[in-house]
Amino acid sequence: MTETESVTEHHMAPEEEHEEEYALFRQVMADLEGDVLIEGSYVHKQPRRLFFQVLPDKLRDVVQYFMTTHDMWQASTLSGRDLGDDLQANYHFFLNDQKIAITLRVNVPRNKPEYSSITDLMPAFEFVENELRELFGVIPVGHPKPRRCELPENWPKNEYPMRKDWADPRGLMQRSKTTGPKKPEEY
Amino acid sequence: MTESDEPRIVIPPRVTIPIGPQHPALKEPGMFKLTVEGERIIDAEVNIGYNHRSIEKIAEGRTFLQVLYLAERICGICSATHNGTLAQAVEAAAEVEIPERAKFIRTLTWELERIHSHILWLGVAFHEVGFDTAFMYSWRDREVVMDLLETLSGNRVNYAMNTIGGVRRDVTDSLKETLLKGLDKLEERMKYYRDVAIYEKTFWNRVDGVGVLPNKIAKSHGAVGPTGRGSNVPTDVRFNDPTQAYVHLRDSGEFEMVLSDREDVAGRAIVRVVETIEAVRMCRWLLHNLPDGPIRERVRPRIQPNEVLARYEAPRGEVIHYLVTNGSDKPERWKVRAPTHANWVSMAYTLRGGYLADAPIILAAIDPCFSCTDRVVLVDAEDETIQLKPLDVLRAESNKWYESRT
Amino acid sequence: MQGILDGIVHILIQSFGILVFPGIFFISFLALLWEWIDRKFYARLQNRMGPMHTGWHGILQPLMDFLKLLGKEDLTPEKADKRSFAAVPFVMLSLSIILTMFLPIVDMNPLVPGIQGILSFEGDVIIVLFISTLMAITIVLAGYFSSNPFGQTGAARTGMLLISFEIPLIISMITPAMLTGSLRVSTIMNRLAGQAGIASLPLAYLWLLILPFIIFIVAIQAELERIPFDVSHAETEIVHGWQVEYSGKKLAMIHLAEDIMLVYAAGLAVTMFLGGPYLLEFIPLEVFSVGFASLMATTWVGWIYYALVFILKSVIVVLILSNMRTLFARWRIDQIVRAGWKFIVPLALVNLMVVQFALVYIFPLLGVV
Amino acid sequence: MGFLRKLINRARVKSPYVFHFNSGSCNGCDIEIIAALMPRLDLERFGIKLVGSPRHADVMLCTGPVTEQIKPRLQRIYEQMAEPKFVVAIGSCACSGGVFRGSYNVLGGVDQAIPVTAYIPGCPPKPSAITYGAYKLLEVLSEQLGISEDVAAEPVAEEQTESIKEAVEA
Repeated sequence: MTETESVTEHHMAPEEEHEEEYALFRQVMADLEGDVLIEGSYVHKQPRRLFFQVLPDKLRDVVQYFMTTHDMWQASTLSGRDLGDDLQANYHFFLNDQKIAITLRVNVPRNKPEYSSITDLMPAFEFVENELRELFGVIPVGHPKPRRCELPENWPKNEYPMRKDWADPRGLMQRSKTTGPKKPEEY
Repeated sequence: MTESDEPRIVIPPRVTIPIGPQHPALKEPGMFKLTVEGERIIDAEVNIGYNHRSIEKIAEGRTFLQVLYLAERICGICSATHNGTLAQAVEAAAEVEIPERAKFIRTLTWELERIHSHILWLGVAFHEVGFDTAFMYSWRDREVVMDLLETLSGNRVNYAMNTIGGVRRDVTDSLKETLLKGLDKLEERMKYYRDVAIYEKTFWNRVDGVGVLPNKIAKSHGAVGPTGRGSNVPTDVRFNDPTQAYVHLRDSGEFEMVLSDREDVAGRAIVRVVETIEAVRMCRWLLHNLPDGPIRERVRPRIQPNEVLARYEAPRGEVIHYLVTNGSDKPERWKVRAPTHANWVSMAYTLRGGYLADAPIILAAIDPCFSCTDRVVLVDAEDETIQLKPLDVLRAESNKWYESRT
Repeated sequence: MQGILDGIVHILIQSFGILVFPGIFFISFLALLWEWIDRKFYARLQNRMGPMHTGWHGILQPLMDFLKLLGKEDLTPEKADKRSFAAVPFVMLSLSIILTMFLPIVDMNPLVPGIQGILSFEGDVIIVLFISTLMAITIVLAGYFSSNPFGQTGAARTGMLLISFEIPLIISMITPAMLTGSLRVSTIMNRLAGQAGIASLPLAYLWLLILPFIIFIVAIQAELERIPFDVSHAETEIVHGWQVEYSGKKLAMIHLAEDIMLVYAAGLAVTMFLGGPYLLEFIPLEVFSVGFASLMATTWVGWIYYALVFILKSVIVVLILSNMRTLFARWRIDQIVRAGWKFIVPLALVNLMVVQFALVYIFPLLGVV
Repeated sequence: MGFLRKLINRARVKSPYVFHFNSGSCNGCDIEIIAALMPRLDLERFGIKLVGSPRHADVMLCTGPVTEQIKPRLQRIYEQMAEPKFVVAIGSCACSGGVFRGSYNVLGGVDQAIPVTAYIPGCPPKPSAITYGAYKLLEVLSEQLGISEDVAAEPVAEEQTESIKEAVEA
């Protein structure tokens, strides 16, 4: 993926028909000046979707702000992304009162993919943060229960299969294409 | 016998009981380590990942249309859910508006699926508490809705109704009649099961006050779907963030979110049963108000770069598809969050302090769906053939066949 | 000489009785038949067909299950106590067979008036109750010897069932004993049925048997560990409970022992409350009754007749027990214990008091003795 | 002994206890297996009974591609079963890996982990297909075990011809 594409991925919404979203967006941007980057934060064309780019060390503050100010309790999920140089964690929330889905994004550098976990604030993220650590190698520091979640027990430590550059060193993807029964002694 | 000076306190031994990965209460692999003292559960630990099929990774190598079929196979029970939600996500990314009729038919499939899934759950719940007669009866009546789905889509489980830009099959007038007739029967039967679930004393005793999930905990632990609604948490995407024909359903004012403040398994059961009756009414409304028009819109295979968060209320709760496109015909990143995944955390909470005998019904109460949870993504239509041939061989053979024809 | 010959004939008849006709073979046959009836009735009530393709309407299905299990590999888990683990199925099977020996099915001994069981002596009610308790204890041992968490949980639950439902079972069986003034199964049955030269009881006494019969049916369902009391081998909770580690021949024996226990349970209900294998004798025609009974007692026609009546009555009890299985959800163990101690046991005690009161005060007052 | 052996062989065909194992399937096949045991088709007609413990089972019904993590469990449970034992792969995924081929966590087909006796393809196979597959398995088993005068075949064949007749008449 090239630089230009990653920019055009953001489809800003027009002001009309998105008044509620813009009102919330402006309020948040004003309240969180310094914690949230303007670049990467926008109101999406799809109705009721807001995206915020958060600084990695400010994530806990931002989540706490949303929880206190906007009564945000519905934690949806967390999805990882591989952007090339950076790895990204997308926290998806839903504000039940305004009925708006917000996404908080954290970019962490590939060589030191760490940021502080928010599982102690919102227990709902226990499994997904573990999953992010396993599949992308992004480490939520301070996670209360770090453990194996999705991958098999014998999975090597330094392999993160969802990263784009994971090249399947052990031929696992090819192996799954074999068919037909084995000989009795091979089992 | 000598009398000891100090009274000894006897603590029952702590036994760790593994439930799973294979256990008759779970039709799917998942592992719950329950630490029990006598019959009381002291601690519960959820261990998943037995079903991890790396669907998200496979999807990155497939085109959108292929991923659509793969999405269907994330979960066999809510196949229309993932299939439809992905189609919705791709349409949103391509910024295409699909015809009204397609929206209605898509919603109809979803609601019929909800009926089938809830009856399935009801049967499983009866089975978990050893009420096999009601289990058999409810699954017998589930065949009615399975038949309706089969006549509608041609398949019993993986419906493949949705495609990018609309739906694949139309609802004819005669089919409409059949559906309406079947819905009448279903409504009658569901009212009967509602009464069974509420007034059958032995069943009620097993679910009343069991697996209590207080409203506050449900909120902080992110419970969704009937699990959350059974604890009076108003999370229902159909009303909070409607898409497709749900906008019309909500605007018609005839339907409301089903909530229960019982906070236990009984509450979840009631929410599910009442929701099924609501779903039958919704189906009927959709059929009566079905607009005319085309059922499909053409969408170009290459989707512009975009990022989309598609949500839908599956039978088990909120499904989220986070789709990032990059201008090619393959997804850049596709994340699926199935509802069960959100309910694990709260379930471990509800297990603690309960009886061992209640563990199966508590587990079943969230309607766990491990296959949704342990992520997957990808599909080969050719593999549906019966022969056990590698894909490459098949491809070579098909090439030869075409060569021989020309 | 004549005495010795008589003795040999007596021994032959006795051993035929023990081994073949009302004994082991016949009981095993009934056990498999009862299982078929149970399964079939259960399936029909659930809108299914049940076994269909093994013999006539699947009548050979239980036999085939048994034979198949006999032909399977016998596995013993590593951690289990090997000898005890292997011994338990044999103990269960033999105990259950001994239990059925006490049931009076046909007239084995023409010298004694009335129908007697193969084993019959004064005070055998106590032995029967003792052995049926022993059965439950064997099950507890079976669970513990398998060294499996599910097995041990199942064993503990069987113990809980034992302490809460054995007492109402015993009390419910005391009522017929009190009414007849005997602790011998055969005498109780003969007196209740008013047969074999023993003075018959007034009909008013029979009203007192209704409540203990209901208690008995509930308690025996718990003794047999069937729904709603199947906590100790609940499939969805603890897999198969105490049976989880058994396979092959041992499992076949356990299944057979369970089926024989069903024969015993139904037979005991028939014997203690429903008048045993007597049917036509209830018709209050003195001449007919006496002549009929003496005819039946002396010929082989009598054996077949009594066996058929016994089967008929037992089937009714089996159907009642099967019906109970379909009607309820499984109870939780604490609910069972609570129901047992809060409801069934007090009911049984009240019943005991009512019977005693009626026997001592009310019946003499009314003039029925 | 020949007679007894024959009897036991027939008993094997007549009363298979099945045991259901999900090795990473999408649930579709699982619910269809349960549906086959339900009133409409009722596999118990053939003496098939669903049991919960591998120790009691004769036939293991496997659904789904075998994931890396479930593989050791699958093999262990297969070892726990008592001889003679059979494995039936139900659904496309269990037969060959199905749509999940190319995944890093899937072995592709149950036969990659344990020997399989019968394959029932379909995504998912209909309950009637599962019933038919189970019946076919019994038929093949009865042939293998040397009971050529198959008793299981007759009533089913009659029923089928009857239903075909009815369909033709209607």
